[in-house]
Formats: sequence, C-alpha cells, structure tokens
Amino acid sequence: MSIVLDLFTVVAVGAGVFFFLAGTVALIRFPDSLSRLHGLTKADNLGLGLVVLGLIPRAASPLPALKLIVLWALVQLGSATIAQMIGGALRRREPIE
Amino acid sequence: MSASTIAGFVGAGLVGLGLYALIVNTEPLKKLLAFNVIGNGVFLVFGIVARRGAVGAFPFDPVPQAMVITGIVVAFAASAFAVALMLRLAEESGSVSFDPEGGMGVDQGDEDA
Amino acid sequence: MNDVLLTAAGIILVTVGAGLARVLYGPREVDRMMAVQLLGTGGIAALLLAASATGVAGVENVALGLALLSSFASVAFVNASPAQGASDRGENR
Amino acid sequence: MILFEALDLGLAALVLGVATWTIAARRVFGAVVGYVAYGLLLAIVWVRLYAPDVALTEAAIGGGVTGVLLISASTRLGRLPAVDAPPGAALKFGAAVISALVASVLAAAVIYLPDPAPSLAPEADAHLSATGLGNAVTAVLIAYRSFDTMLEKVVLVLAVAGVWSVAPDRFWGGAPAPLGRAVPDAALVFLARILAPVGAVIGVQMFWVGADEPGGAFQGGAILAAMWMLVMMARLTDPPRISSRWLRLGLIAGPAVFLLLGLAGPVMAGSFFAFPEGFAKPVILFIEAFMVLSIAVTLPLLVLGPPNGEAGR
Repeated sequence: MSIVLDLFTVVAVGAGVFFFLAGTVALIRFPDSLSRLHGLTKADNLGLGLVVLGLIPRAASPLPALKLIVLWALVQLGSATIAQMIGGALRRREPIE
Repeated sequence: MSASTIAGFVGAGLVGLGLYALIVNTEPLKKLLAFNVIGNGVFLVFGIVARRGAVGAFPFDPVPQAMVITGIVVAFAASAFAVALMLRLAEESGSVSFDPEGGMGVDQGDEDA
Repeated sequence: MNDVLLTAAGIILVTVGAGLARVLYGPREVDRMMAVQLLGTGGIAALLLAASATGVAGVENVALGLALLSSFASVAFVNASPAQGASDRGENR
Repeated sequence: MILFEALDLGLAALVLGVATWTIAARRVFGAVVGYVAYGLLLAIVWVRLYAPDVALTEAAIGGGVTGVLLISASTRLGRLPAVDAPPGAALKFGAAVISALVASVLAAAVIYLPDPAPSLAPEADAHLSATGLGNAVTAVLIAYRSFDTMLEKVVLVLAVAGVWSVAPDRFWGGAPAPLGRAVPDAALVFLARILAPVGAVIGVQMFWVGADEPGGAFQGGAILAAMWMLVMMARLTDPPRISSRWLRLGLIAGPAVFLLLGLAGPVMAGSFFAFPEGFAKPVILFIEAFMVLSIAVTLPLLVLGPPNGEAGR
C-alpha cells in the first residue's frame, strides 16, 4: 500500500515539477506578455496543485492535508485575479516602458 | 559548508551590497531600499547565531530569533517614517535632495524613459 | 523518498529562480510582476516539499502566510503599476 | 546532505542576485518588484535556519507590507527631477572598497564566531512550562523579554505620531489619501470580498496557534493589516480620519494593555512585568490579542501616510 502511495506522490510531484518548468520556459521564451501570462497561470494552478496532491498522502492527519488544500485554493484565487488584472491592463494596451 | 555558514555569508554580502548602494545612489527611495538591504543582512548574521545556538533537542536559540522579529518590525516603522518625510519634502520643495545646499540642479531624471 | 522530494524542491526553486530573468529583462513592468508571482508560487511549492521531506514542524503555517502575502503583494503591484493608470482616465468599462 | 548544500547554495546565489538587481535597477518601480521577490527568498532562507517565526515576519512585513509602502511612495513621488549630482568615480571606488571591507570583516566573523554559539535555549525551555506556552520564541517575546516588546509597541505608536506630524496643519484630523485607484478593477473587488475574510480568519488563527507553533501576534497582526489594506485597495472602504477615537484606541490598545498588566505585576505576581503563576498563559494571550489589534491598525496607518485633506469616513 505504502509503495503505491509513494509512487503516487512521485508521479504527482514529478508532474508538478514539469508544469513549473513549463511555466518558467513560457515566461522566458514566449514572445509577448499575454502568452507569458498564459504560461504562468499553468505553473500557478497545475504546478502547485499537483505538488499539493502528491503531498496529501504523506500528511500525518486529515487536518494538515486540509490546510494544504486551503492553501492551494488561496493561491488559485489570488493567481486567477492577478491574471485577470494583468490581462486587463495589457488589453488596454499600455505603452511599453 | 553548513546552512548557517552559507546564510551568514549571504548576510555579509547583503550588508556590503546595501552599504555600497546607500553611498552611491542619489535617489532617496533607493537609499531607503539599500538601508533595508543592510538591515536584512544584519538580521541574517544574527540569525545564524540563533541557529548555532542549537543545543540538544532545540534546533535554535529563541532569544536572538525573537530580537530579529522585533528588529524587522522596528525597521519597517523607521522606513515608513522616512517615506513620510520624503513625500512631505517633495511636496514642499518639488524635489528631494540630500545636499544641504539644495543640490546641483543637474537634471539626471528620465534617462531611461 | 525524501531525497526525491528534496530534489523536486531544488528543481522548482532553480527553475522559478531562472524565471527571475524576466525581472531583469522586462520589458514591461507586468512581466516583472509575473516573474515575482511565479517565484511566490514556486517558493511555496519548494517549501512544502522540503517541509514534507525533513519533517520540520510549522512550515505549513509559513507557506500559508506566503500564499496570502504573495498574492497581496502582486495585487498591490498591478494596482499601482503605471500601466494601470491609463484606465483611470475616462475608460469606459 | 549534498542535496541540502546544493539547495542552500542555489538559494544564496538567488538572494544575492536579486538583491543586486534591486539596488542596481534604474527605475524605482522595478527595484521594488525585485525587493518583494527578495523578501520571499529571504523567508525561505529563514526556514532553512529553523526560524519559521522569523520567516513569517519577514514574508509579511519585509516582503509584503514594506513592498506596498515603497510602491505607493514611488507612485506618489512620481518622477522628481534628480537634483543631486551622481557620485564621481572616486567616490564610487571608495564606496566599493569600504563596502567590500565591511562585508569581508562580517564574513570573517561568520567563520570565526564560535560554533556552537553560547545559547540560552535550555534556559528558555526550562521555564517554558511556567508560561504555559509551547513556542519558545513567543515566550521570549511576551514573557522573558516582555519589557522590550512593550517598548517596541510604543516605538510603533511613535512612528505613527511621527508620520502624522508631517501633515500640514490644515489637514490635521482628516484622512490619508486612499490606497486604491478611483475606479478599482472589478477582479480586485472580487478578490478583496473573498480573500479578506478568509485571510482575517487565517491571521487570527496564526496568532492563536502562535502560543505553541510558529506564528504569534506580529505575524497574525501583519496578515490582518495586509487584508485591511487589500480592502482599501479595492475601495470597499477608505482610510479612516485620524481624529477617529476608535482608531486611536486601537492604535494604543496593545501597548496600553501590556503596560497596565506589567504595572499590575507587583500586585499579581510580585514583580514588574511578571505574570501570575498558573494564569500566565491566559494573561499572555490577553495581552497578545490587543497587540494583534494594534499591529493590524498600525501597519496600514504607516503605509497610508499623513492625512492629506481627504474627508474620510
């Protein structure tokens, strides 16, 4: 059982790491701000989400696990709002500094 | 190298960087940033003293840590007061200068606009 | 197992650290903010992984505080950014 | 252990790199963005030093609240003409030499400081049961060195008085300028409506668990302060008039309650700033609750700055 759970953790965390990698590559390589924003939200949502998912089986009791989920939900909320605000600012075509 | 030694070197480096910036920068807000960077460096150096105070089951000495917490809050209060003074000075005189004679009048602004 | 988690934490930290290149190059202020946002999320992930691997108590609290404050700081930036000022001047929404 | 070392070295390089960017950035806005990133990284360094309490304080005050203070200052200062002449090459060289010297002396001190350092940890732990607390850092702050902490609260009140005192006479008693823009982003209003109540609960929880786990009055108060500022950014509420009695009561509640209970010490427990045996924990939590309130009020007021003629609420 524990091997299965460990495997689950490794797979989920590995996938999370992949999305962080993808998000960073997007941030560095994508040509314009809106595409970069798109990449960034993937890292925010999926990267952290998968890491949290992978760590849940390792939590000692339900309460820390719940804390992890609350944390992820908070980051989701914040990142979605910020993406919206940045997107809105970009749509209004602010001049490049 | 242990984590505390590495963090100590970071602290020393931050003090050096901040001191240089404090002397060289002419923009008041950047001087304030530099002042905060020095503060962080000092806190880190003090923080490794706390870490090295680990005895037996205690991973750290709580006394220096508590003092660092106090220090962070006081540094913020000082920064806020400095900002208020700067804003007022700018409002009164239209500029913020560290030169008692009112500066050289050299316009250096907006070079990267 | 713990080594796997620590390695993951290290990779994430180095990755989002590399993303800070955007802080350097911009070109817009929002690009810089995005890099900081990514650093915040990545920092939280790395913290959680390292905490799980080493069993240090109370790190979830730090991560929770970071989660709240990193979005707070990002919001403050976007709100104050020069880019946003344009919408104040008679933009219909 | 090699993994840890690699992690630490990578973190160290990041911190120093971002700090360099922060002080080298030409525009203040970019520099402040860098400073917040640097605050987040420093928080992780503090976790590596087994100092989660400091990490929380650094993330909250060093990163978040200071970032907002500097960013609003930079937008208010606008683009002032730089009046001071840039330093000459000689001064730059001298500054570099002096800074390098200071940094090397500190680095040498780091190497030569005794390791293990003299420690008060056993003493702090030995009396922990008398305070009823489980978090030694909280015990140091509120019990062992309570006088320090009380005076630090007084410093915060003095800082607020100092900030207010730079206001022109005609604005006295009014409200500081609003934190947000005239028309806040709809998404920001949404965020403030949902995140602020949740964040307030987390802030209170952080103070409550601070007795036994990382957290405490500073950290909880700073999170509450951040949430209040978030609500002000969304213009769901505006800064209060500084003549408001409730505001002033909240401002001094922490140090006042602390001082009163400290002065009651000789009656209750036989010495100034002593807590009665057996009741130490309730007394400490009582003091801390008012400190949380004061910090949550003080930090936003410091960020808001002096009154500038707004009508206020």
